[in-house]
Amino acid sequence: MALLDVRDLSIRYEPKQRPAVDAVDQLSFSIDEGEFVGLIGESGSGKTTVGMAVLRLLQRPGRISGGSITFDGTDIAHLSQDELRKYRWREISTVFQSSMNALNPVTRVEAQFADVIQCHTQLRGGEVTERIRTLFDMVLIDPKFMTAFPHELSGGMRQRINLALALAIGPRFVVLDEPTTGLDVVVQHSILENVRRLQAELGFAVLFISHDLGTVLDLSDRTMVMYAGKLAEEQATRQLLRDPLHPYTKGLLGSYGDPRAETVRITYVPGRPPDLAHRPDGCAFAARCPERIDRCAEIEPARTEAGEGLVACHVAAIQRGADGSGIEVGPPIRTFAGPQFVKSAAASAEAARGLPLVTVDDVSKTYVRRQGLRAVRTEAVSGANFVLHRGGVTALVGQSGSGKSTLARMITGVDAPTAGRITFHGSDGDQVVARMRGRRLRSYRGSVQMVFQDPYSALNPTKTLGATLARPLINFQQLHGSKLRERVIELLETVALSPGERFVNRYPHELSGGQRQRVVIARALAVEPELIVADEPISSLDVSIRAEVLELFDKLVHERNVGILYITHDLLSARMLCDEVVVLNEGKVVEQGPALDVIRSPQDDCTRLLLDAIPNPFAAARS
Amino acid sequence: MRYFARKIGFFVLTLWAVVTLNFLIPRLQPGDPAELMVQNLAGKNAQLNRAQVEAMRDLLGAPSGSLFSQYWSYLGQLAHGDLGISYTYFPYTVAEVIGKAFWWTVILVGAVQLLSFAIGILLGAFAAWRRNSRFDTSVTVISTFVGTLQPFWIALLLIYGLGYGLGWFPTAGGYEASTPGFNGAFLYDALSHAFLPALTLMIVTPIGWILGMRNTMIMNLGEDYIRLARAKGLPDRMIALRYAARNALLPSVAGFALALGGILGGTILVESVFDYPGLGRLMGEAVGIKDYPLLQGLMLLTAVATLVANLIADLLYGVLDPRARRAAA
Amino acid sequence: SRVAGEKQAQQGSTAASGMIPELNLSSESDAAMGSLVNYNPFAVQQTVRTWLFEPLMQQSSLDCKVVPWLATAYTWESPSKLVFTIRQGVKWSDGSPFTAKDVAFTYNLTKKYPPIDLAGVWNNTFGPKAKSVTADGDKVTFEFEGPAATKFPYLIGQKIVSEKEFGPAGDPAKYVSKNPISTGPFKVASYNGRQLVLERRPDYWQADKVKVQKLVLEGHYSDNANQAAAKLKAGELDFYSGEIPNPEKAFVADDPKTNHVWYAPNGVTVVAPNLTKKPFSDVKFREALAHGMDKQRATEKATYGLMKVASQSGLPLPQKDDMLPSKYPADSTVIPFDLAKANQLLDDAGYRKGSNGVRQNPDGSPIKITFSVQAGWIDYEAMADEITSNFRKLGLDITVSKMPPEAVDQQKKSGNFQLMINYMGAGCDYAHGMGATVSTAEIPDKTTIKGNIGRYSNPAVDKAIGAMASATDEAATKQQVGVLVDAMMTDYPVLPILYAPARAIYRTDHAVGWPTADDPYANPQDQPLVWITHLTAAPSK
Amino acid sequence: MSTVATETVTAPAVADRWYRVVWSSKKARVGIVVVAIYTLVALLAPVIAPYGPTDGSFTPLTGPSAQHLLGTNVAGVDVFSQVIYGSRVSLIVGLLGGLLATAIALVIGMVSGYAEGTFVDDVLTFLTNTALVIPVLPLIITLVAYSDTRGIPLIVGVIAFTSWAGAARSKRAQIITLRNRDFVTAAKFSGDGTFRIIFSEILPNMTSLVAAAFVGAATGAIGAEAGLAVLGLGSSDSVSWGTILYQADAAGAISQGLFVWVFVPGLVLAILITSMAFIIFGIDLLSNPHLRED
Ligand SMILES: Nc1ncnc2c1ncn2[C@@H]1O[C@H](COP(=O)(O)OP(=O)(O)OP(=O)(O)O)[C@@H](O)[C@H]1O
Ligand SMILES: Nc1ncnc2c1ncn2[C@@H]1O[C@H](COP(=O)(O)OP(=O)(O)OP(=O)(O)O)[C@@H](O)[C@H]1O
Ligand SMILES: [Mg+2]
Ligand SMILES: [Mg+2]
Repeated sequence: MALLDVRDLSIRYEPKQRPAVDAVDQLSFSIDEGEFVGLIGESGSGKTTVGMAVLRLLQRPGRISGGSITFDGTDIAHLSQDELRKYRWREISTVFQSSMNALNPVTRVEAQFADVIQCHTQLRGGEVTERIRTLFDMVLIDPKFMTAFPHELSGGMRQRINLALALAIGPRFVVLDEPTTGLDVVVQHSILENVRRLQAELGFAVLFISHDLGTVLDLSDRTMVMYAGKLAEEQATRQLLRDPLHPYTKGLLGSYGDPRAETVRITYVPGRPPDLAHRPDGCAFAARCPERIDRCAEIEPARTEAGEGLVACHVAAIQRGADGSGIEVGPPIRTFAGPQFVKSAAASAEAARGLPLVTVDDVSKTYVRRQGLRAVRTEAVSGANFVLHRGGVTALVGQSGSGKSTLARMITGVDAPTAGRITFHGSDGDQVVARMRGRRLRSYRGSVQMVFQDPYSALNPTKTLGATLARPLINFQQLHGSKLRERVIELLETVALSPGERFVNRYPHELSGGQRQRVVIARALAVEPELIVADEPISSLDVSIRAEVLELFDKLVHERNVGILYITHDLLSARMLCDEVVVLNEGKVVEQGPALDVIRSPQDDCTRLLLDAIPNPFAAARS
Repeated sequence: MRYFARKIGFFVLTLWAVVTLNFLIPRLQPGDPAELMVQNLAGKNAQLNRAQVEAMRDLLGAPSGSLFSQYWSYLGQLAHGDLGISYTYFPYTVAEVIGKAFWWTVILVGAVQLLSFAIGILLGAFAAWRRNSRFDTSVTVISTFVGTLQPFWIALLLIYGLGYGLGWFPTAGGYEASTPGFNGAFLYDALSHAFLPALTLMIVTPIGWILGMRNTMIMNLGEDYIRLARAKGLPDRMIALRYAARNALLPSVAGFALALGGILGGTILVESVFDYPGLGRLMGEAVGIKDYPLLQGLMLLTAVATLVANLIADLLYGVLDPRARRAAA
Repeated sequence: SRVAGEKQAQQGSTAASGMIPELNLSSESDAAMGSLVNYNPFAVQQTVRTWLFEPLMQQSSLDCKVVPWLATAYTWESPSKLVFTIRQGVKWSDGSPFTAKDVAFTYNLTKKYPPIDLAGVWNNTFGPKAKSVTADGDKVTFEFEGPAATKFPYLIGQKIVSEKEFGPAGDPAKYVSKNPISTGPFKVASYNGRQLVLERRPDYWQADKVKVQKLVLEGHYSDNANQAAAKLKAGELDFYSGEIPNPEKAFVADDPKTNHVWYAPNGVTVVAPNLTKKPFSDVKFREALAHGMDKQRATEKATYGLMKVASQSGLPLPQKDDMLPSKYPADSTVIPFDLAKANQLLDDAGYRKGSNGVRQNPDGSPIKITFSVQAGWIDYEAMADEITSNFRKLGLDITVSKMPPEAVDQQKKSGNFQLMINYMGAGCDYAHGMGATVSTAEIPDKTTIKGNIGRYSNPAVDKAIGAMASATDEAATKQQVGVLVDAMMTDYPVLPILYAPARAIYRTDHAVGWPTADDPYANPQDQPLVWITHLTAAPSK
Repeated sequence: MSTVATETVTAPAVADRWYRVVWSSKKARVGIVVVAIYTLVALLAPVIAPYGPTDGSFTPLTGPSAQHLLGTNVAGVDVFSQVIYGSRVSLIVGLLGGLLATAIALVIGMVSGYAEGTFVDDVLTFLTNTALVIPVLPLIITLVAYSDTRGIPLIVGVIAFTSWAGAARSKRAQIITLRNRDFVTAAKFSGDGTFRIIFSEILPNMTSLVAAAFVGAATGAIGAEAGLAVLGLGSSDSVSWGTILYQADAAGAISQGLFVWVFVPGLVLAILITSMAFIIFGIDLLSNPHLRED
């Protein structure tokens, strides 16, 4: 019998003032003891929601509206919180999507282990400490950090500690919800390696939720693909790579590529996910599906066994002979038949060189922090030199803490450099960014926009998306009334938040992580700037929307001659989008040059490290 | 180091401003202390005995010299820790007079503040924890209602209900027949006298803590670490107290330090109604009779207490919130 | 209640001896005083004011009879020379004999230290200052720089202290007396900072008259009338002379057999118009106002009907009937409330109503009156409210302005007001009691409040007041007082409303013999030493 | 793609209007209704009250009766009518005093917090700390004593002027934690001015704090007005619940058995302030959209 068996699970969000959303619709799956199952899917497709439901942590207005969740033979979907307690952590534990913020900020890490250990086991006193020490060793963190407060640890450490915490009392099942978002590839890599190793050692089952195809495919035994609140496909991972069944899966797989390749092709799934408050008849993906047949728009495909997996697709079922209707469709194709985003080596090399837009000249930034009586200086950026061009994209890559965001803040005039100067070559002459004040700074902001790294804090929780997006339009483009509203909706649609009407009046907390990030992007696009400084703009997006956003940026560069500073640790996207790469390490520019050159023949160890950390499921699958 | 120098600089600057205001405010008030005091002794329905007024003026030593020179000598006095001699309690010094009243207020109001803080925090935390439950509704409704009653009104109610009506508690004074000292009889005496004033204050003070705590706690309950704590299967009580309440407590604690600083000024009315021998009553009297030196002394005391509490609140915040340790310290 | 119960038990054991085991009174020092003990009778705050030190003589403001106390007799050898005969056989509380030298010492001490000269012996306050005070045998002689009869009531009130205690004490104002040497009927038994217990002195010079074994003084209720009422009702206070609103209802009604109240007429509460301002400068206008005040209703509201309406003569009647010049029959001096007459008088004087129904000055300028009253003095407020509404009925545009008492004082000094309520003394020193209200010398200046806030000035009156200084006998005094009464009756410098009370709110379940309206042998508020010698144990039920 | 485009969006939701959000809370609803009733009573006082608020033509100190529901006071004024008229002063003082104090606190606290670390902040913090520390009572007495006309505006002003500091301090602390959030920087990028950022972006995140401070200030103002009245510093010719209360106390109402005289004004006062506090529960929903769902 399966350890976890989810049958026909439906989850509804029922906000008081708005129509209800069926975030998850009649979902069924099961996970066996010791199995590592990946859950991927489009941003906003309901992955987090499913995870929360399994943990029974849904918050209002969300509720389980149907189906069952059977854990080890007991239906936990309807247990009271008290009854649930005996399952919690002992049986099911978790690492949250935003696990950096999941530790109690005011108690020492040790205590947060101790309480759960003492609560669920017989261990006391020295044994507890011993156990924590073992756990720290397990996730490769020096046990001296046991007595630290969460904020004293780096993001990566916190995530690892969360992992250790999840395993503290040997659960049988762990839900990992995007445990590594926001971390750089290097750290991400090491954490996930850890997970896999421990899982093999300890034999717990894992539901691994992620939008990051590469890592999911790299790690999991079996992969489930979600689309619009339903499971589109479910297969053993190796098989999925070899023979994806659902067109959407093909689309996702196609959006992965090797940055070092001569020509990189990335497919993306055009169109918009359906409005969950009004599910279309038939297949939810039909509207975007290049392989669709007439039936798709009318009859909702059932989950059928096809090939070696389960799929909810008429075409796949017919192709695999799992459907007796006898409709003619061609043989199965492995790749997504839709549009592609292609970057050849040649295209990368001949990148257009526009006029300089911003010159970063020997810029340094030192933060001074107070620790008791001592002043601690952090050299976040030191002596950085580079130029941003009109109509050119520069990637700024580097590990976490290397000073990328700091540079972004200085270029946009939010912070001033402690040394050096940043010059903006605008239409009315050169200006030093740090010296701009008042009206000038305001007009600078009309031409330079920033996409913030953390989508959780970049949106005002008290404002609807409509209100947030309206501000730049009112301020810089003097739009009002129905024009304003139209443009706001248009912007939402641009970043694949559709239908726009459905989103204008939502509050940030009603969005999934990826949806928030898209709002932040939309806001930066609103004023049609000359320079966009995008700080990890796609970290929380699924590959498909990621590709679409990249394409959007690309279009801006080519059609409007916009300059972009693209901050990332993802070299694949850097390759797709950028002409030039600047590699930052510990505040210093260690390498810069044309994108392809840097990626193909990295000169610095740091660059190499970043490249090596990129997961490559295809390599494994092909071998 | 610069940071501390700055802090201390600010402290001194504020202190100076307060001392100056202390000096000016009483002097700006109309009324002649000598006349007022004689009138006070004789009763309002009596003709002022002018000989007595003259004598009183001589006695008090009417302030002489320009305002500026008075100010200088006042500063000089303060620098020597000399608060002057009270008009009303002549020849006792202000320090002695305040000293007599000090502990009464500190113990009464201090205990009340501590208690109502504890009660308020607990009730607020539980109300937030069971948000929208019947408990929450009754706690918020009842505490809001009683908390908005005028203390003076409650005092009347208590005096006539529990004091004279039922005869359970004495209604005036700090003690009665026993001799002050550390002995059972006196403690009993003092406690029974403190009961009604304390109860009055207890009714009105917790509301702020309840609502404040409830508010921050509700905010915190949405945080991920609470969700994680739930996922951990910890007992509700532990989540509520160690996770949610512990975090929500921070702003309240800083507020509490300030409230403690305010103890010395805040109970004029209640102390007067209960004839309680504390600082609030003394302040009320000093204002009424224009006992400048006493008034100045009391104001200075209040101000310094508040300033120090302010400082402590800052520091406390650093201790309680590890995050603030580096940001604020 | 608890306390009362204990007391009853004690009483049972001692009542047989005819003694009163214990009386409870309110504290005479502020509660905040705490254990800041000071028995020094010259101190601003005294732990006890009444029961330790005694004066030479006592004079009731009600009838002006002089009761010999530490002095047995006095004679004016000339208007500027006064001789007292000092009582023999009086003992200080430490056992040493009290002598004339102590008396002379006390008065000379006030000379040396002007801040304690509360009787004004050594300055010109109530008459010319003294030249010397000397003791000789049992006589103490005062010599003044001029006729000083008006100084007498103040002078005899000086509490006498012993040379033994105060000789070495230095500046008496700064001296803290913790072990007082006094002549009074009680001495300190214990004080715990709150409760002062005084016990009867068996060696007191008239110990046979003092039946009270023990006095317990506790609680200060000056701004807490409710508490006082409750304590009285509960039997935890035997006597209270502070203010209790509506004592008949709040206290007496509770148990009319034991609970009593007597408000003795002590002075006159008057409406004081500012005579320097139009239209009050016009005597006809003032006369009209005097007829337009509903004094009866004012006393009902301000004193719950306990006080009588006052006579325009300025004398408290009927106590001082004998001072009234014979041309004024006693009952004719109380001006009745008569709106018609008041209106008639105003019309006749030319204060006609304008088109808006509001009266104007004869010259046609508008009249706008502000009545200044001390906020928080509820009896004053009540009177002001009533009188204002009366005056409105006369067609006058008048409003009440309630302001802090200090602000009212300020107006008294500056003369920047129109109408006010004021207190007119009715003591035995007519020159400075009643006289203070009409004497030119008593017009306030910028720094000092004096009695004549209306700024009335009349040479005849001034002359009469001057003459009183040498009027050492009653007939002479009466003649001069007549001049003042005349001024009051014809010039209306102030408009009396009612008599201000000297209060006695008391219980008779422990002690009887309190001064009453029927037996007004003492001013209950000012002469506790007198009534304490009249009290006897209540007959047991 | 076309299918999506043609899909109609039924009932395009309207943005939540703030008043609708507030109204959606049951407690806030009760509060609003009660405050509305009070306002109505205040406006219609001459219609509702049987007699004038200063009409002293009745027998003083009578208990409740058919003619005088709450009896009469020392001056022979109908207490019921006083209570009705008193709602005017108390409402005005409470609302205006609360508003003014909150406004001062808001401007000073917000600006100083937003400008933390600058000279402006130093000056404002100094001001706040000083104001926090000087004892209010003597200051009020001095301020009021120096003004000739002692009308409601003065009282309101004085109360507001002496009571803003604590709230300003807490607002400063709060804004410091909000000011560094990315959404504030984002607002700058959206071209919003400093003023707009403070009051339109940051303020809504603090509405519950502000509202709580307002109720605190309003309560304080009503209490202070009453306190001033007893010190003789109140408005000279208007009746408020505070003055009624203190008159009742000064006249020893309770010892005379005139209980309603004391209880009713105290009660109506508490009910008013409680309902204002209830409105906060609705306002909480504004700054915390999360809470709207339950
Ligand atoms: N409180 C809410 N009210 C209404 N709709 C909500 C609410 N919370 C989430 N949703 C909607 O439910 C859907 C599923 O959200 P969920 O967070 O599960 O997505 P996800 O798959 O985890 O996406 P991501 O990869 O971006 O994190 C989204 O369309 C989201 O807009
Ligand atoms: N306000 C600040 N005060 C003190 N130190 C800071 C501050 N902001 C950043 N730093 C430090 O400066 C360094 C660079 O930080 P920055 O945010 O620029 O890194 P990053 O490259 O953007 O990292 P990530 O990929 O995690 O976003 C880090 O060590 C960080 O701790
Ligand atoms: Mg998610
Ligand atoms: Mg960054």
